[in-house]
Amino acid sequence: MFRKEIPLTITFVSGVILVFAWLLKVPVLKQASAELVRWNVVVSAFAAGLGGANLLRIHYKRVNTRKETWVYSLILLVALVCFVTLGISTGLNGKTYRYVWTNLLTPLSATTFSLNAFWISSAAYRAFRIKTGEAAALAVAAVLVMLGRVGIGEIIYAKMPAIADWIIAVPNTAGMRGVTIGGALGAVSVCFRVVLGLERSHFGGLGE
Amino acid sequence: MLEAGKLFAVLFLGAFVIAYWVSSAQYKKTNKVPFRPLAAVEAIDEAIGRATEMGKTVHFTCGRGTFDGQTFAGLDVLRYVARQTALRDTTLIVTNHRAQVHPVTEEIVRSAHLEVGKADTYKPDNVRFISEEQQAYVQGVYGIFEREGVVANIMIGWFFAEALQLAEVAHWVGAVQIAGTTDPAQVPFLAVACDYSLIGEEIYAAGTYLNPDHMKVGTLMAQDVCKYIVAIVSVVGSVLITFGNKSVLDLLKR
Amino acid sequence: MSGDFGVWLAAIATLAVFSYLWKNNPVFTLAEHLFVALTTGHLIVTAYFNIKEMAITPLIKGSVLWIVPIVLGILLYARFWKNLALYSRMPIAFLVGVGASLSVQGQVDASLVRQVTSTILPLNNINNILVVIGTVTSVTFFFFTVKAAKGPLASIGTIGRWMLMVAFGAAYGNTVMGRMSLIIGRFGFLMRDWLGVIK
Amino acid sequence: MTIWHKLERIDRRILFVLVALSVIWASIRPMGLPLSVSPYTQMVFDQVEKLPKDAIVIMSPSYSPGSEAELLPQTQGVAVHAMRKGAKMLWVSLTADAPMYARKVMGLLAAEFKYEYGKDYIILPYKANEEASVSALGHDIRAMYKEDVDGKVLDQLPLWSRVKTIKDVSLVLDFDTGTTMLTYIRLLGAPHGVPISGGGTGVQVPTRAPYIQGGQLQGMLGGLRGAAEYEKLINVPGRALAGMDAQSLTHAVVIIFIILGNLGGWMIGKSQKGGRR
Repeated sequence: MFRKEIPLTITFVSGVILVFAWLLKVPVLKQASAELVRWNVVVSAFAAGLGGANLLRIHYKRVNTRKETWVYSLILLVALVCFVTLGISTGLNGKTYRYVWTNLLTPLSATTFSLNAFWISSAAYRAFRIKTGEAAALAVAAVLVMLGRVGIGEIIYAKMPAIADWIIAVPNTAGMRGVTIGGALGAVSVCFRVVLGLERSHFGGLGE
Repeated sequence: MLEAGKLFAVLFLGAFVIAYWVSSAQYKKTNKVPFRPLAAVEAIDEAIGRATEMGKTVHFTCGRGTFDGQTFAGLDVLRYVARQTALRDTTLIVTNHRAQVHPVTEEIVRSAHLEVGKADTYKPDNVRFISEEQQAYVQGVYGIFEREGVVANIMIGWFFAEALQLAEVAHWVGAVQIAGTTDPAQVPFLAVACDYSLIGEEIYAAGTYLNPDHMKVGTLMAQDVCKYIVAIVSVVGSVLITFGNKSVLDLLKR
Repeated sequence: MSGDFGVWLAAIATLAVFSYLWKNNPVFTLAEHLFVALTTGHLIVTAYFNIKEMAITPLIKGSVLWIVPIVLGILLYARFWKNLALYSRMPIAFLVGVGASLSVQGQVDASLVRQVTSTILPLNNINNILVVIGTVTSVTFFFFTVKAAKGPLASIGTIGRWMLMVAFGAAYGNTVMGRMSLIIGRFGFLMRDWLGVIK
Repeated sequence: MTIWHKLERIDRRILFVLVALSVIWASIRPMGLPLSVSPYTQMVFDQVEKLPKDAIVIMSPSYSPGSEAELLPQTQGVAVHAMRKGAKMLWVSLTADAPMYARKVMGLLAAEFKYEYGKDYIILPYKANEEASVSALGHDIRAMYKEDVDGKVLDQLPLWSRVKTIKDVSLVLDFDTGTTMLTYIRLLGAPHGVPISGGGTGVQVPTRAPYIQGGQLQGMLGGLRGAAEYEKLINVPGRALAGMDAQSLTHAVVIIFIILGNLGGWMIGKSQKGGRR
């Protein structure tokens, strides 16, 4: 029962309450749904510990078996434990906590993200090869919009920003809308199966 | 009783359910549907085969979503990938961005091993939570790409900027890539940087192609019916409004 | 050049990540492990305070219902004990139910009804006509359960594909700028705050 | 290997070095290339411009350090404008870093505009789970928050007494890199009729265009350019305007590489065809 019936019922009931609360003007349902959504925040928060536990286990094992990268794993473990202890004892606004945040996490995150500037350049270089008509459409649209976005494009041709804006506003809007609508249909379809318990991939097939 | 602006949603969902009902019953009887071939789906076997031959690793991720449609689509594909890799004794590393999705992927990989009778080859350490911070997740996956011999990279789910970050680096380490998302901002990057991409709604079809049953095929056919509805409503609505008749627009807003 | 230790730390972290552009190296690997550790640490700390403030405090103050999500949350950990593992399906089932339902609401409201509404345009100028045709053809590009079409339906599919290609190219080109902004920001930090060579 | 083969397969690191050099060069010697204002930027400006005095706006800096290069200048530009109009600000935090940016922006600007904490602006704490948080904001904002980011009881702050429901908010300005703006549109804009505007990265502009045309989103700033345009509109030149020159150079490098790659490919294709004949 705990394998199948109860989990499927929980999914069904919570899902259906939310869907009806969304569609109908029934105050009780609205309250229930708001409550469920708040619970969701709390249950999700509990999941954080699962992630932490997984990291701890994998890296503890590596240190224990002296696998190649074990030194890094040791550093990871120490940093994780220290940071959690620090955070819980001094709070998110603790001085040292903020210091690590600002001077280590912020630059690490910002710089890793900024590598994207290089990736987008190299991907454009290797992939925008005009071999078919469709590939040409892709590459030409990309180059025109790039030119329209920067001053250099305006020097080449004063109407470049207008061209770029038109490509974004008309063909791009239409194409992306197709993707968005299709995506919505797919999401409705899979969620329909999930709420009704027809789709059980997320329980690994319920171990049946 | 009905919330304002929800009439169309209700009618639409109703049409979806009816279309599902009819189509799945029909499929149950005939067991035949002319699926449009999707190269990216066919490439999944190829990519896993390549990893098997080389004795290397397959990497899978279902992205950064919590439990939403795209994540479910990714999990559905994972079920197939996990079964195939288990069958062929190929290493599969699953990385997770969301702590809440992590236990679910673990369960899928574990039961895939059970299903094909290879419980002994299941390694829980190959399903990994990395980080809920986007860039830390990216770096963690880079580490796996670099150190664990990834030759096939499958990414299906909700992706943001990391779509390109992962795809481009996977390309460098020499991995075949199959990726898909419905986020319109990221679809272009996957389409450009990956060997095979699933565009938008195709990610939902992928799971049905790989693990077909009458319920999934039914919903897939219902999706197609809904696309006809969308097309007809848009065209008829536009033609009517050109002549000053707003009835379709009003219906949508009721 | 800056004399602040924090700035130096940030600069070293920045350079460690940039070093990956050349190739993978031990400094980058170190940064990777630290980064994963600290962000997951932060996740746990945030979760701790969220649980405390959102659930435990109201529970103590008498909102008894909060016991439900707390119990569900704790049950997530049942999976670590073989004979209890099944119970951990309940919280997952809850998260799945709420998540799937929120997903439907969002998709139907914002991505479906609104997008269709926005597509209904008076066909009295070329842009509107293109948007309607483009949207319809790109939606029909996604048919799955029909055989490869011939005749008019095939050409609709072709227009749809072209629409998508132009859309993707445009979106790609439009993003380059945002990505470049990121290195402008990082280089700005290195040159301004660390080295002090620009203002 | 001919020159065409080389052009077709240039080592990515050469491209990387050139992109990096372009940024460094433009930062040291800015050129001041021209810049026009896009309609979407103008829409955001108009929304803020028409705010009545003492209107309450939600400012929501929903980004993380990775994208602050683009979004912080946007937030700053819009905040300057809103403060000129005398708008009261509720800084809502949907990401863990949001309070940091709220503090950063107000730290820079509060004194200049004589803004007082609690009276003119409040910084609300971060709550995990964006969907749930925004939904709760719409349903019952007062139940959602009891304390501010520093744990002060909100009921003691004068501005908070003016906030009864979400209807008291005239405008939501979200600066996001992911989904928060869509979440606002879906869970605040659609059900409660609060206008949503703000900014995002350049990537998001095309995907948000349908929402702007559909009237669900009141314009948006796109990336650094959007920030630069806003700086131009409010006449406060800052970092964003300076960064636009670097943009021009790096874009030129990428386009030249695309052309070179294609040139190599074509020439190789041509010679192979010739050979077969």
